Amino acid sequence: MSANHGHAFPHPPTRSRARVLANLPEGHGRRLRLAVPDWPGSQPGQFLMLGAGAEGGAVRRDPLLPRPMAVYRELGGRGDAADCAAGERVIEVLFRVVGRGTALLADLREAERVPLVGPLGRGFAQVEADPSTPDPNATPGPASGPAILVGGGTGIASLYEWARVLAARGRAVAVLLGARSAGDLLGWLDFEALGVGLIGTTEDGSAGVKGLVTGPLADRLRESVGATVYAVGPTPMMRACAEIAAAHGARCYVSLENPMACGFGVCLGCAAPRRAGGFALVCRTGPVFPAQEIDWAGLP
Amino acid sequence: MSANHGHAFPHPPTRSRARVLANLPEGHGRRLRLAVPDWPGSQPGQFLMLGAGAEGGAVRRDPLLPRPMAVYRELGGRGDAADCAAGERVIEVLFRVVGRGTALLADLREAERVPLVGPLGRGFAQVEADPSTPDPNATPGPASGPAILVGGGTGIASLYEWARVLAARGRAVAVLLGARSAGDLLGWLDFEALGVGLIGTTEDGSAGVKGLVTGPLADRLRESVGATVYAVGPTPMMRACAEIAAAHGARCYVSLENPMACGFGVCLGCAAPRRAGGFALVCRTGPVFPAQEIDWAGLP
Amino acid sequence: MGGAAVSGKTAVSGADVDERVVLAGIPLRNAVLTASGTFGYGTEFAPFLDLTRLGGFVAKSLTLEPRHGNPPPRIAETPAGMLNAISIENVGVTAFLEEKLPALPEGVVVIASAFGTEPGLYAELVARVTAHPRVAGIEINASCPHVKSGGIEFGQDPRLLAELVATVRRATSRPLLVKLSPNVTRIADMAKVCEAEGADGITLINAIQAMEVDVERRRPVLSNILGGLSGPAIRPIALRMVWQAAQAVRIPICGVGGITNAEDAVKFLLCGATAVQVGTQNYLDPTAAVGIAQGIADYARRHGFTRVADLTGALLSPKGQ
Amino acid sequence: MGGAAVSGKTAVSGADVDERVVLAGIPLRNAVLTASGTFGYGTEFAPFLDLTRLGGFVAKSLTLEPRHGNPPPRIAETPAGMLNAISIENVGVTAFLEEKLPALPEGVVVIASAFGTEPGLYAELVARVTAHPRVAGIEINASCPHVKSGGIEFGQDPRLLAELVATVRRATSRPLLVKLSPNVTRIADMAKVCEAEGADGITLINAIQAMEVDVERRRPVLSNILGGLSGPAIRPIALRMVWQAAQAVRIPICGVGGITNAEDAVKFLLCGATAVQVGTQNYLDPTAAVGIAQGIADYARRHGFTRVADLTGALLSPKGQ
Ligand SMILES: Cc1cc2nc3c(=O)[nH]c(=O)nc-3n(C[C@H](O)[C@H](O)[C@H](O)COP(=O)(O)OP(=O)(O)OC[C@H]3O[C@@H](n4cnc5c(N)ncnc54)[C@H](O)[C@@H]3O)c2cc1C
Ligand SMILES: Cc1cc2nc3c(=O)[nH]c(=O)nc-3n(C[C@H](O)[C@H](O)[C@H](O)COP(=O)(O)OP(=O)(O)OC[C@H]3O[C@@H](n4cnc5c(N)ncnc54)[C@H](O)[C@@H]3O)c2cc1C
Ligand SMILES: Cc1cc2nc3c(=O)[nH]c(=O)nc-3n(C[C@H](O)[C@H](O)[C@H](O)COP(=O)(O)O)c2cc1C
Ligand SMILES: Cc1cc2nc3c(=O)[nH]c(=O)nc-3n(C[C@H](O)[C@H](O)[C@H](O)COP(=O)(O)O)c2cc1C
Ligand code: FES
Ligand code: FES
Repeated sequence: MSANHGHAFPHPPTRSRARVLANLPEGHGRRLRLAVPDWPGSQPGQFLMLGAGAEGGAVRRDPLLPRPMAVYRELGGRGDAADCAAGERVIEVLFRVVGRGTALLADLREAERVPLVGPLGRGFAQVEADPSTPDPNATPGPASGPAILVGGGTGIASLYEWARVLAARGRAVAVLLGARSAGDLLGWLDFEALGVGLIGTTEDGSAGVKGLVTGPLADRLRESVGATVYAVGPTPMMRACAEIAAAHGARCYVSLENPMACGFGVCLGCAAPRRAGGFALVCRTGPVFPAQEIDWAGLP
Repeated sequence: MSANHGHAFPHPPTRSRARVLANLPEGHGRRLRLAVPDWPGSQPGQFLMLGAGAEGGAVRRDPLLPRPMAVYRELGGRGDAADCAAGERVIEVLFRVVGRGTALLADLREAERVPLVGPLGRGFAQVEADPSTPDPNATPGPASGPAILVGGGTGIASLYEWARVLAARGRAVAVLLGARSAGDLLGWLDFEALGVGLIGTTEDGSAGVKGLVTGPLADRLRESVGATVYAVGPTPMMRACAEIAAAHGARCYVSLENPMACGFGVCLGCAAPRRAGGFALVCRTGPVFPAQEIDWAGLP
Repeated sequence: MGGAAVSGKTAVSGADVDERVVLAGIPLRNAVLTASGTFGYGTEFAPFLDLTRLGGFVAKSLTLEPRHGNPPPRIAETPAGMLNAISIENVGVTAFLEEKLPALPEGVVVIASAFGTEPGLYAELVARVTAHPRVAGIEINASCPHVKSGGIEFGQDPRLLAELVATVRRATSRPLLVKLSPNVTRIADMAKVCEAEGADGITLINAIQAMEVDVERRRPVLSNILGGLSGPAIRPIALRMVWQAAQAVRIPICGVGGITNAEDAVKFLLCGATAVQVGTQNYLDPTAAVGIAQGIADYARRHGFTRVADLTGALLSPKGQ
Repeated sequence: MGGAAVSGKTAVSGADVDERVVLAGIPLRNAVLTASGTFGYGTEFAPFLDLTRLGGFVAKSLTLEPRHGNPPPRIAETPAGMLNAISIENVGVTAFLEEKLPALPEGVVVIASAFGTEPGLYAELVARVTAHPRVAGIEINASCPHVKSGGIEFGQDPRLLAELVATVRRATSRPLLVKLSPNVTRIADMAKVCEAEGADGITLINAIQAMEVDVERRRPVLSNILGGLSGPAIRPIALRMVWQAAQAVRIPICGVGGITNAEDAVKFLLCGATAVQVGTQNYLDPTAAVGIAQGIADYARRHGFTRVADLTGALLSPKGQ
């Protein structure tokens, strides 16, 4: 059921027609740079809903629904590729083509418009400060120990801003990025530029350590005291991270990627089962959740 | 009911994925140049079915149906804008944006693909040689007197090849093109280059004679003996042309533009009421018809 | 095929056209409401639009007790549409009256939607809602297509429907709309039942029962197997049912199903609807309803109507064009 | 939402997968037929494909006498779909048997479709068609949604339907499919009637009754006002009905409605269809059916099925993923 969180929208979301500044290949994925009119700024871990394809010469009603995408980066008032009109702000989205919607996003060309609603959901800081279910094992409120950010596949896109903010706050930050192969380590150079501890793993060994990202996570947790894990990626990966964190007594937050129709808490389509029973709306109470809140077996 | 004409397909139609060579503004309309694999060549007055928009990164099921368009010009094995692969032939289509399908066609970009089925229907020569209902007032078979081609709006696009062929055959050809204003006289320069007698009319007087194209038609018919009128344009215009032709004892052919789903005689959606009762399929028995066959009042 | 776009042709505002309509006794500032289950409890849309600019909204269907819905997946995308199998997840009538309604700004027209597994439960809920001054009217959801022991039976069986409407009617004197199931052989028969049992109006249609399959997993996409189809795909079916019902009854009809823009909305009005509800389109564009109301007024002006209310049933016959 | 694309992943041909299915006693070389009213009399497609590569085709519905259809407009485009109100325009059974059938190449599986306003007229037509050796089977169209005195009553009323099927059954010993109307409350009940009265199989669904309006003219787009909705928009509804009917009867089901590619077709097979029919998609791509058959074989191979026939009903439950 939709809990009515007073803080659900740190910045109230807006609906706008984003302008495509650039749509660049990014390894096996794409990097989409958008100028968004009236973008109010987002919190690390928030997302947006992007129309499935450009607003062309005519309305096309198929595919119908917008697609949720993490706000990868906020570039502020100015992009690399083009200047910005007054009131526009520049953000980036990283994605992979997995179906029709993302294929149409990959087709977007410079200067085309795409409908956008956002920022949406509750980011890392907000959930940490006000988890929907207080973690009985931990003091609520912002964590202060080392932060271990674990990204798998396109989940990487949800972590960049959080890594940046934590590093700026002076937290010890380690970023562990895992993917199938080198081309799937989206955003790698941006993370490198942050100057945080960065480890990459690939399943095929084409870059970084060969294997799953959970290996380095366990290593790190053995070495750290009072660490908090922030894991975003495929469900099995997040579940494994949550178990490893629990085994080491570390707090763990995850960010779920259930299919969504609206993104702002009204269709009730994105429900995730809670361990305590009932459901939480991923788009509204999440997408970030304390890992122990999630009934992993009940996720599709 | 679909008459089963042995000559329905002078060249059997093919289904292919046409390649966009150019999509150029043409007055208030567009000129689309396509490289069509396996295009067998068409007869003047035939048409094709074009998918409503490019084959993009993903199938989009809305708008659903292909759009009928006259084959404006055959450019043979080579276009102005790009070279052609083996087996491809270049054709042009002229159109105006009137709804979603044509808006998406206007969005087509160079190198994009668009599904195409054609050539379809029976052209002028074929209907003249084998009208579905023999004209009791005229000897069947190709006409020999002066040819007066009357085009209104986008109907102009159906006449260029016919004008070219007739002129090449040595027939006396007059082309009368009418439109709302100068920018709607699509293909004007191409017609000029044919060296046929050419008169333009515009409703706003921005080019040629101010007024409707039916004025010059009546003038011509008064001066000609044994003329045949070929009129393509909005229904009221064709109906008026047919009446003027009949008043002068001239034969008249028209080309109807009923909405179509298939274009090759199976959906039965394009039926036009016959004066003799029953219906004719515009896509199969037409689109060219002897004007006196049509029950004008029964057209939508 | 289809007409030209409706909106954007006139720069003039709708001030000269009277946009007001009266739906089942509820005065609305314009003919555009938002549909139950697609507009939450209203407050979710406050960041996007001024709620008082809506004709009104129908809140998520309520049950007497708070209710959890189906396990995920609950939604699936289909050609020009979507499936849902939420199963009337809601906060319950108490939280609705005590928390949700008071959170709404003054001047917002709220229609409560009632759901239950027995007529008596509907009636109890309706009685509670009736007492609240902020509730402008009540819509009973006789049509939820995916709760096994719920709405589908009421809306599909004329006798059950008659019993339901009669029971609820006794429980309230407030404007009462019955939202019908589209999964029936003859919608006109169901509309007549509602009229005979004293409903003030009819809302149609709810989502159409449908199914989607994930071929890679070889499983139904929805945990519930079946779900309700909504969105543009169903618009021609909804339009047909509104037209058929409008031929059969005199009580007002609220048209719902696949409305994405003013042109779509006008079609429902012309076919006999007094007002419309925007559903799935709210997910794509949370500001949609306000623009649609404006576009209807523009259409009315361009076609020489001084009152939007006069568009209701103003369809001409197909002959004599 | 939706699975990945089915076709194009394997370069290997379908030779190792047995593509044959038996539909209502008719052996087919593959599971893909084309639907009545969308494939003419077959010859229209000869320029585009080798007709013998189809599982088969269902010819345009026939009446005893040649029949003119409705005045234009007869079609309209709708979101991801189209409306038609053709009204069973056809050459009549005599011309079909004497001109259309002989024009087809050897080896094409032809299913004749019968239509009539009374059971006796259906039976008379079916008896005539039965005698022709080129007719592999008969589909009776109990479902045409736009002829006032025609199909809609048979397919919508269980008693009328029983009488129709029983009467036609007595007139032929050839494979008999009944094509049902989707405009009913419970499709499973109608399927059971067909099974009880001796039909060899069921085809579903026909187009869904619907309507479109031209707001600029303020008129229905179709001269007939109502028409049948077909195309991708209706696929989730068709799939649901096939699944419901498959739960209710043991006779084979031929699935139709919105199929555009192999993935769509596989969904119908998994839900319990023995074969499928491609309809509206033929207008967009007259070669579609052959590619779909190939794509089904590819799917079967990738999923470890050696026979396409084994896909029928191979849907797993939504739980235990
Ligand atoms: C809060 C949130 C943030 C996200 N951020 C990103 C991001 O930054 N970058 C990115 O690439 N993707 C992100 N996703 C996932 C992205 O939304 C999906 O990949 C996308 O919606 C798929 O759309 P499609 O039309 O291409 O695929 P579809 O045709 O809809 O589906 C294709 C395949 O993808 C699967 N799929 C569909 N939706 C999802 C989903 N929500 N999550 C996972 N798999 C899905 C389907 O089951 C199917 O197998 C995010 C999702 C959520 C909910
Ligand atoms: C044989 C034939 C040849 C044609 N040749 C050409 C051509 O060479 N150039 C060209 O520009 N157009 C041509 N047309 C007309 C063209 O097909 C339509 O303009 C087009 O299909 C409209 O599609 P749309 O999606 O843009 O408009 P829609 O949204 O489908 O319709 C927009 C408006 O156009 C009207 N309309 C729809 N279909 C037609 C139609 N077939 N004829 C007239 N009005 C229609 C509608 O009633 C509506 O008012 C031809 C039509 C036929 C049948
Ligand atoms: C996710 C979702 C949830 C819905 N929940 C309800 C509901 O609780 N009560 C109800 O009467 N209708 C509900 N509906 C149906 C809508 O109110 C509406 O009747 C239907 O979606 C058709 O309109 P549309 O095509 O504009 O969406 C729901 C629809 C959707 C998509
Ligand atoms: C233009 C048109 C004409 C049709 N004519 C018939 C018909 O004569 N007999 C019949 O049984 N079905 C007829 N149908 C229905 C189709 O066979 C099919 O059941 C329906 O279109 C759904 O399938 P689809 O979505 O793949 O088109 C017709 C459909 C269309 C679009
Ligand atoms: S996507 Fe979460 S409620 Fe709609
Ligand atoms: S368009 Fe003429 S029969 Fe289909």
